[in-house]
Amino acid sequence: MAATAKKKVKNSSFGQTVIDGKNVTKIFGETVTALEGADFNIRAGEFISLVGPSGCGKSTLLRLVAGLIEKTSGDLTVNNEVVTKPRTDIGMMFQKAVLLDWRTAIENVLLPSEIQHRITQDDKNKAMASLDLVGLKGFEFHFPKQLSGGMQQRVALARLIQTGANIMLMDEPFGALDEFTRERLNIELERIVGELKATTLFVTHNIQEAIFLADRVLVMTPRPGRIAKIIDVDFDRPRDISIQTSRDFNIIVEEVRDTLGGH
Amino acid sequence: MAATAKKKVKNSSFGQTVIDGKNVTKIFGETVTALEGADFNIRAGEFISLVGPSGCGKSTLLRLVAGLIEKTSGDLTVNNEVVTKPRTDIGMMFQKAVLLDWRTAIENVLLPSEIQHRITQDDKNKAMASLDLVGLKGFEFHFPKQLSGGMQQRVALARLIQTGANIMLMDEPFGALDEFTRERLNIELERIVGELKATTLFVTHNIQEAIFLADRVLVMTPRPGRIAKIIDVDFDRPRDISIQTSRDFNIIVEEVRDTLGGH
Amino acid sequence: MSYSTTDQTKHISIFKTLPFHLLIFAGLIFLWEMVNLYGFEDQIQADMIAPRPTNIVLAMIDIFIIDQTVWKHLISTFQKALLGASIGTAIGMGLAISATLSLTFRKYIKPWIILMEATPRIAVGPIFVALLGFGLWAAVALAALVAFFGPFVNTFQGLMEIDEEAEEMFRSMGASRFQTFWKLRFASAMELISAGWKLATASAFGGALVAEFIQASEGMGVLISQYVIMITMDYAFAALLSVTIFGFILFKIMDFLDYRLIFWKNDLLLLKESEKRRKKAGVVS
Amino acid sequence: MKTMNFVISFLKYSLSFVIVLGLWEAYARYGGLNELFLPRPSKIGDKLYNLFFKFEIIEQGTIYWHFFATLAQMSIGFCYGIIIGNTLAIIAAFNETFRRYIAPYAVVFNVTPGIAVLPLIIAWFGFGWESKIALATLVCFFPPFINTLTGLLKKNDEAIELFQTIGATHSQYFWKQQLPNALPEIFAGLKLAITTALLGTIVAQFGSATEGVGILMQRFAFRLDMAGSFASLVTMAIMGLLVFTIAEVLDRRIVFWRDTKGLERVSRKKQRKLSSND
Amino acid sequence: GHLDKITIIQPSYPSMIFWPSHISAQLGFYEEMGVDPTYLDGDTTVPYQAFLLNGQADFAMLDGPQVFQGASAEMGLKTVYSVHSSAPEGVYVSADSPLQSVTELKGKTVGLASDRDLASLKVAMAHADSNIDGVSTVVVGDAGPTLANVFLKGTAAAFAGSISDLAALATKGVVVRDITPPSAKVAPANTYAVNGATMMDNYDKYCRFLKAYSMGVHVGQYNLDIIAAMSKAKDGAPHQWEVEEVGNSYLQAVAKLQLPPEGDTSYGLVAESAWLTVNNDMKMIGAVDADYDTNDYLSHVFEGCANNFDRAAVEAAADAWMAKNG
Ligand SMILES: Nc1ncnc2c1ncn2[C@@H]1O[C@H](COP(=O)(O)OP(=O)(O)OP(=O)(O)O)[C@@H](O)[C@H]1O
Ligand SMILES: Nc1ncnc2c1ncn2[C@@H]1O[C@H](COP(=O)(O)OP(=O)(O)OP(=O)(O)O)[C@@H](O)[C@H]1O
Ligand SMILES: [Mg+2]
Ligand SMILES: [Mg+2]
Repeated sequence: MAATAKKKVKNSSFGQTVIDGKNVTKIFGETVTALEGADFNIRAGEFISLVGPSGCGKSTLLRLVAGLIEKTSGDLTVNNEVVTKPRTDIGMMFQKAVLLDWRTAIENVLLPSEIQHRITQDDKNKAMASLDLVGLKGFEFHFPKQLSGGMQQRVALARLIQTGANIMLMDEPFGALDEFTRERLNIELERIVGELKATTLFVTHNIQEAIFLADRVLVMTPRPGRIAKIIDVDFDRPRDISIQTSRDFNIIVEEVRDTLGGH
Repeated sequence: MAATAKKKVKNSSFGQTVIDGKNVTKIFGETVTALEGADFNIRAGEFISLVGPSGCGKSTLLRLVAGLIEKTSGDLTVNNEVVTKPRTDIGMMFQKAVLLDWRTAIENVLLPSEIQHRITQDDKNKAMASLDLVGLKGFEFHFPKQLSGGMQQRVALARLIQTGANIMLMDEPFGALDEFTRERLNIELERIVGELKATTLFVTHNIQEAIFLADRVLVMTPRPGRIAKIIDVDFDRPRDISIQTSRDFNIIVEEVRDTLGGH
Repeated sequence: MSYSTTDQTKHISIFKTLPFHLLIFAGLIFLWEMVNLYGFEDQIQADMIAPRPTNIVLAMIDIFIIDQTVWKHLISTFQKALLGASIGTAIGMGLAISATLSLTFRKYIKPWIILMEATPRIAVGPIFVALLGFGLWAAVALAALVAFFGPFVNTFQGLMEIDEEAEEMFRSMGASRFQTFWKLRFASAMELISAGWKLATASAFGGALVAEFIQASEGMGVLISQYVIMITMDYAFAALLSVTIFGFILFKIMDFLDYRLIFWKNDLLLLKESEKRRKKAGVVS
Repeated sequence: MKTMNFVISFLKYSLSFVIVLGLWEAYARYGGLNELFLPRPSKIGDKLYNLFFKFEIIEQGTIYWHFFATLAQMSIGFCYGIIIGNTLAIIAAFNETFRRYIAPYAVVFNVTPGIAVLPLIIAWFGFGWESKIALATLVCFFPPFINTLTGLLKKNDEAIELFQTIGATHSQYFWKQQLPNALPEIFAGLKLAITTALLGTIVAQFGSATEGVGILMQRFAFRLDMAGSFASLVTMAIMGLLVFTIAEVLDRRIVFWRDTKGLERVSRKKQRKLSSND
Repeated sequence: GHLDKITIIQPSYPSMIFWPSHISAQLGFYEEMGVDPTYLDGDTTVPYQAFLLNGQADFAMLDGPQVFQGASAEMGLKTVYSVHSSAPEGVYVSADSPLQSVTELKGKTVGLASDRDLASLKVAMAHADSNIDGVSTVVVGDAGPTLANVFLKGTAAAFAGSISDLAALATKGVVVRDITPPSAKVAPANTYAVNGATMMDNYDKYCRFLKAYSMGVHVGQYNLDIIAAMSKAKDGAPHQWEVEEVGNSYLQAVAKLQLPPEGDTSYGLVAESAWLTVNNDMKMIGAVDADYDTNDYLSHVFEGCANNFDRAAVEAAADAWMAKNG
């Protein structure tokens, strides 16, 4: 249960490389280098947290992986295929819940299925189950406006689960929540990801949250955006909230801070 | 440098009572009890953090003190005067920066002076200085839309300083910032408040931040909103960011958590 | 007082406000009656320029109930205006949708739209009448021309101004351009689009009346000008008022439809709709 | 470089016009069009040239005189319209009773088509400029009214609280927050009003007028000079474009904080002003 | 049986100013002649001549200036039938006005119904051996209240326009007086014109239409009272009778316009001499710049057949109708 502060490759509990980036660079317009020479590889079932100050290129990295924007140079593959356009085996969740106001919770959750094919009874059952999973049983037919901010985030999470994607990209999904609700959702997220065995890339501003959830933390620094360090987090799962006050945990917090502070 | 977990009255380093609330209750409409029987007194120069889950009445308490809304029952005085309407010796900062889009940063900072009298060269110099203080030298003539979210927050802080009010109420002022910028601003805020010897009431969702800044932390619980506990924080000032990983600090974090979790 | 955070548009029951509305209305009518009786040098002049409300009411009773002259004209004008509004809306929305889907189209259509907006359309009326021949369709065409701009501008603006994150979300799900259009753009533009429909209806009325003043054997435009020529101004006012009243009613109906259509902006409707969908899905709460 | 880009994009835009005009001309030349209905573009162009550059006299004066008369009537009507519309809006914004009980009558005016009240307007205001101005006022007051009202009522609770905590008075709040905050809506209203005012003027001229671009159209048609009639129509379009452009430019200048270019411009200007003061 | 469709473009139809149409419709003369007239009532800026050329209309009602414009543009239009033998247009003053002659208008303001009425004002001045110099004009339109103001408030010294515009004023106590020189009134004012190129192809049906119209004129000639009764009926102009006095005053003003000049027994004749006078008048006021050959714009081909009907039978039909409805 010790956390090592060195970058190390760990082949044990995870599968093959799913996302592989080599020297990935993204330049906006002609001058804004949002991401420079990023190297990273993420294995099946792994949970990666991405931290770094505002504007360091976290969202850019996620959007590159999702195929929403094109890289300027470097190599980027997902499941050994070069990324050129959005893939349906990748699901994405944004900082805002981005729900459609005119659809009930379950209709919002069903949207990804609807985009891919006619919805079946199976899809509906699955949607009910994912809403249940995020603790929204009984709220299936509420509209977004009738739900609190935290509940909306959870609908977005259920929608992500509904995509059936086993690669999940999450861009500060809980940024707008108060700390208490956020903690509750963190625990749920850990459980869900564990159950689905999904590969996850998770952006956050909150160092505690990043470490609590992650197998590895990617620390980024700005101007130009680079990956400064990759830190392993070796706590057993499922994790309890109390580990946050442990010494080992705080050593990692310090390490992340130091990396960030060094710039 | 030990933090005691008991409620205790401390008369040492602070002046007289500035804000005094006894059994303050606020009921919205006829049924929503936002605040019930709140007792609190805040002394000159003291920094009070207010934490509690969403909807527990933190903003309500602040707005009562600011004279923006009227209490339903109880006694509330500021500088021994019953609060009936907004007072100019109280400055307030909101969660959103609330800048006027059609005014440059410095014009926004000058707004409070403009409201009170014709602006003089003195006011202008002071505004330049406060913008410098929050690290916005060189951005004085930028419009809000040309500034990043964090910079806008800092303009709002400079405007608060410009009011010259020695009672400052801040409602989640750094809620929209990333943790790194937030930490930097926390340190600056500590310094500024120290220099101005202002009495401060500071609402936040972030327990670490609350403790780091405060002389005392008011923990509130919801439905109906009550003050559950008042916790003293006895670290020396100026404080270093490193205290956050200290044992004493984490004991207080745990105490706050426990109080909140108990509901 | 508007300098206050407390909401000033609190709902007051219609039963409370109605008496005041009636009182004010009665006051205005009374004032008008007095102006007619005492505001002019002679009564002929007064009746010609500001006919007495009582006479106007009598005239209304006559044209609506006794003689029933107004109905065929009213129906004719409504027919032209509504057809014109529908066609104008279809064209306006069609152009807006094409402009949203194609950048090239957007570029080349823009100067024409501005030109059309800047040209006073009443001046084009006679040419329309001449080109399209006399009759219903010329009036409809003019009404449509006048009406198309509102739906165009509103639809275009609504379709273009969507939440960027929502658009990215659709892309990340692999949605096609048409799926994004129908499931996202159209629905989120709905509010503005329906405001455009209201604009279209109001202006189509103007267009239809212009066409009727130019040429027609029936319609409110004709009726009004007949009364004006005969200097029966109480009847002219009554006819004018009928247009206003029915236009107002139509407007209110559209308001209501709009309110029902965009149910997600209203808490109460949202509650009902949510209950309805729950029942439809066969889930008991 | 900048001018080059401008020229290219201008040419691109003009291209579609040129193509349409060319097709029209060709069709007319090969006998496809009855020129009493739709004269060919070259004839209209020729007539425009005569009107504008050879100072052809039409009854009362040159095209410039008619142009001026229309523009003047429109402008006066527009001014009255925005004064009335904005005043009503401000009263309605501050007085709830007024807003609830009186303002709905403004809506009634809006659903009453201007052309239908023209005979009344002429009877009330006579057949001189007054009636043109009156109709322009009547049809154009509504957009500023409704837009300004919406803009002024668009309230931001946090800004209100900010102004309260710094001890601002009602009028300070109005001038420093409420009014600038409503400016985008106010200008949108003015832009709508300016084209409607032109429309009102021309409708009134059609009814009875001795001078103005509106009457020229009929006058030429009466003389069977259809090129002239269409030239008048083109002149109206030019006038429409002119006032529309003026409104657009004013809007961009005054409500500068909506687009980044405007922000940068004003920001630089203010900075320069300060440094020259020092 | 089968009815041939005839399209006529003319202003303000239905109106008593064209009462023969009402009579012919009422007594079934059109049906009898196998035609079905459709009226295009247009106040459009596109000239009526255009509708003859493109075939949208069979007949167009043209006034003097329009006929000469057509001639000057060599459109090949032919005026074939006189509708009004004297002009409804004229110069009118209020009954108690001191003005007796158009020559006294110098230095005064004259209101015009529309721009076109400037021509009739000029002709009227010319017939009084005067000219328009020193007279200022203003277009006042033709709306009732406006005209009432002209006479009641004296906003203009005189009004130049159609007598039909003034009919309703009598009910408001405004009595007007015509100060047009009588010589200016005797002119073929409104006429039916056709497209010369196609008129012979349609000869038969045009003939039948004009004949039916003439039959209507004859009924009025035979019994002037019948006009009132018929124009009140459904096929007439009932809207002009909504106020009885207005109807009467209107009829007073327009009834005689339709009848041929004193002593003439044929209807709709297009007299060369009269048109030469008009040509001359137009030239005098500068509206026309040449003397046109009457063959360019007049045709007599329909005059014969338009008058070729049994007058006694027509009178009998009128009597029968009066007996039934009178
Ligand atoms: N579409 C774009 N066009 C131009 N520059 C862009 C664009 N998107 C991002 N950038 C720039 O790229 C850099 C990285 O942006 P990115 O959004 O990836 O940051 P981030 O790490 O997600 O920041 P945050 O924490 O604030 O979300 C920033 O400097 C930003 O200004
Ligand atoms: N104007 C109002 N009218 C009615 N109820 C209100 C009003 N303002 C606040 N409330 C209610 O009062 C309670 C306390 O609200 P308050 O805004 O003080 O919470 P808070 O602690 O600031 O929450 P947050 O952390 O979300 O800002 C909530 O239940 C809220 O719904
Ligand atoms: Mg980001
Ligand atoms: Mg709050």
